[in-house]
Amino acid sequence: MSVSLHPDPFGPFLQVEQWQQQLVAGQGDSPAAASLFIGRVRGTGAEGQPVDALELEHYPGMTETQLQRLAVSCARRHGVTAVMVRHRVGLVLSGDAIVVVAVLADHRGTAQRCCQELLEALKHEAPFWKREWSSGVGTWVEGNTALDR
Amino acid sequence: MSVSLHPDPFGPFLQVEQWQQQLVAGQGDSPAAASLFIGRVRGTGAEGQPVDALELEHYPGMTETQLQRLAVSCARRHGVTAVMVRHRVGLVLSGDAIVVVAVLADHRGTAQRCCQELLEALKHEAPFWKREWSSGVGTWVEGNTALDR
Amino acid sequence: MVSSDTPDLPTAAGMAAATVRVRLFASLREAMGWSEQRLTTTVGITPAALWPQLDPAGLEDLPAGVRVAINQQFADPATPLADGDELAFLPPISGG
Amino acid sequence: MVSSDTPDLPTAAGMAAATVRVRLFASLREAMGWSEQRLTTTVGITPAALWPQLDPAGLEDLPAGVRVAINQQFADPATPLADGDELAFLPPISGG
Repeated sequence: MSVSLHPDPFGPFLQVEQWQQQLVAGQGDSPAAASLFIGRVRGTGAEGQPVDALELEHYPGMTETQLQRLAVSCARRHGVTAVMVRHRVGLVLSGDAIVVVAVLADHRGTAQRCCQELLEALKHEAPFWKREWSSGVGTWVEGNTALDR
Repeated sequence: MSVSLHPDPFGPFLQVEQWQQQLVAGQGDSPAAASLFIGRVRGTGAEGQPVDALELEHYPGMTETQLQRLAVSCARRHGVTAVMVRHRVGLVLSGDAIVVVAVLADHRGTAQRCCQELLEALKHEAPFWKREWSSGVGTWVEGNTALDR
Repeated sequence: MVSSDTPDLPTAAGMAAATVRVRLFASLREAMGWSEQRLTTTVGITPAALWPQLDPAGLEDLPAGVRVAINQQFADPATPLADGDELAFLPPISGG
Repeated sequence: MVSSDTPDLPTAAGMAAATVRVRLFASLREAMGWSEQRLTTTVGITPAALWPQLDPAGLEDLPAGVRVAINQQFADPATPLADGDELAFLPPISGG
């Protein structure tokens, strides 16, 4: 389980690659399946307005603990080998990666299901609050977009 | 749609990153969701025996066309922005990446579903044949593992 | 047996004072105009019962979608508070 | 009207010769001992009807799980073949 919050921009692929290399160095074996999700800040808001940046508030302490708890619980439920979560906090520019979830497992189905479920869990159960900044005006985003929005 | 076969080892993250950078350079906008799958050669075979390498035979011409067709059809069905497939051919060592599927879309649900569906489609509808090499003995793998195997 | 040497301990539920750290986040923090305060209240009071004392509008109920965390864990708004607890009111989450 | 100047054209279905390129892959290639041959057969013959002529065991039916591709596209084994077609017999796929 590797969970961290990032006040500065990060390269999502680099994060996953380094994490995986550390795991392989420690365990000596690459699991057969890796399922990844990368979420980026949309350039347009819910009303179609251009969004310059998102501001991401969190609850220091609780957010990290809660992410860790969600990751451990999802990993156990699906029997996967390892889970990684990276999440930005603070000001995140449009186009930047805001969240990365990566799951390694012996089988593709378990990796994919765990990755999807953990993403939904953290969107609804980890304390983060988004404010959209558009033309100098900040608006709190209440609740998450549905899966298909 | 970006589909290619690789007789030599490749870095899956580098492939996805370069592809995404080219897309953003062309379109100027990063889609909000990226769903990725990376499959690697297992170190153990179906009977638990250690596997040194997989040999991947394909049907030159048909395999590429069929992958392209599957990617286009899946992308249209789910309304995603872009799809990438990388697949090894020839001798692939244990632990090496054998397949990468990446999908960019505006919404996480469509990206995830398209990525999963395309992976299943290419496992069943693209002409590849695996031979497991174990202690100098090669055995053709008949059919694919189930999702949970 | 109740000892008369310990006057600070409650002899009946809800009588002793409890100091609670109350925290607000995001839209709730901005609507209320503060992010954190120390509050002396009664041991055993629940977040739901405490809310009307904090809300400037004096509403009885927690606003829809607001969740409660006690000591940085999600908790039922009907959980009794203890001295030293950290209580947070969390507006609807929007992460990821 | 049938012209007597064109003796190579069929006067009835299935009479003309067709040259077909037949390809085998993976386990099927190894079981049969060859990977490719040019075969002169009758226009309109189907892959299913051609198979017993290729199979050293002389089995009537395609082995279970074997699929057919004509001109590098999956096809029904009952599809009539044309002159110049590339026909492939594909053992069960195991990619990804």
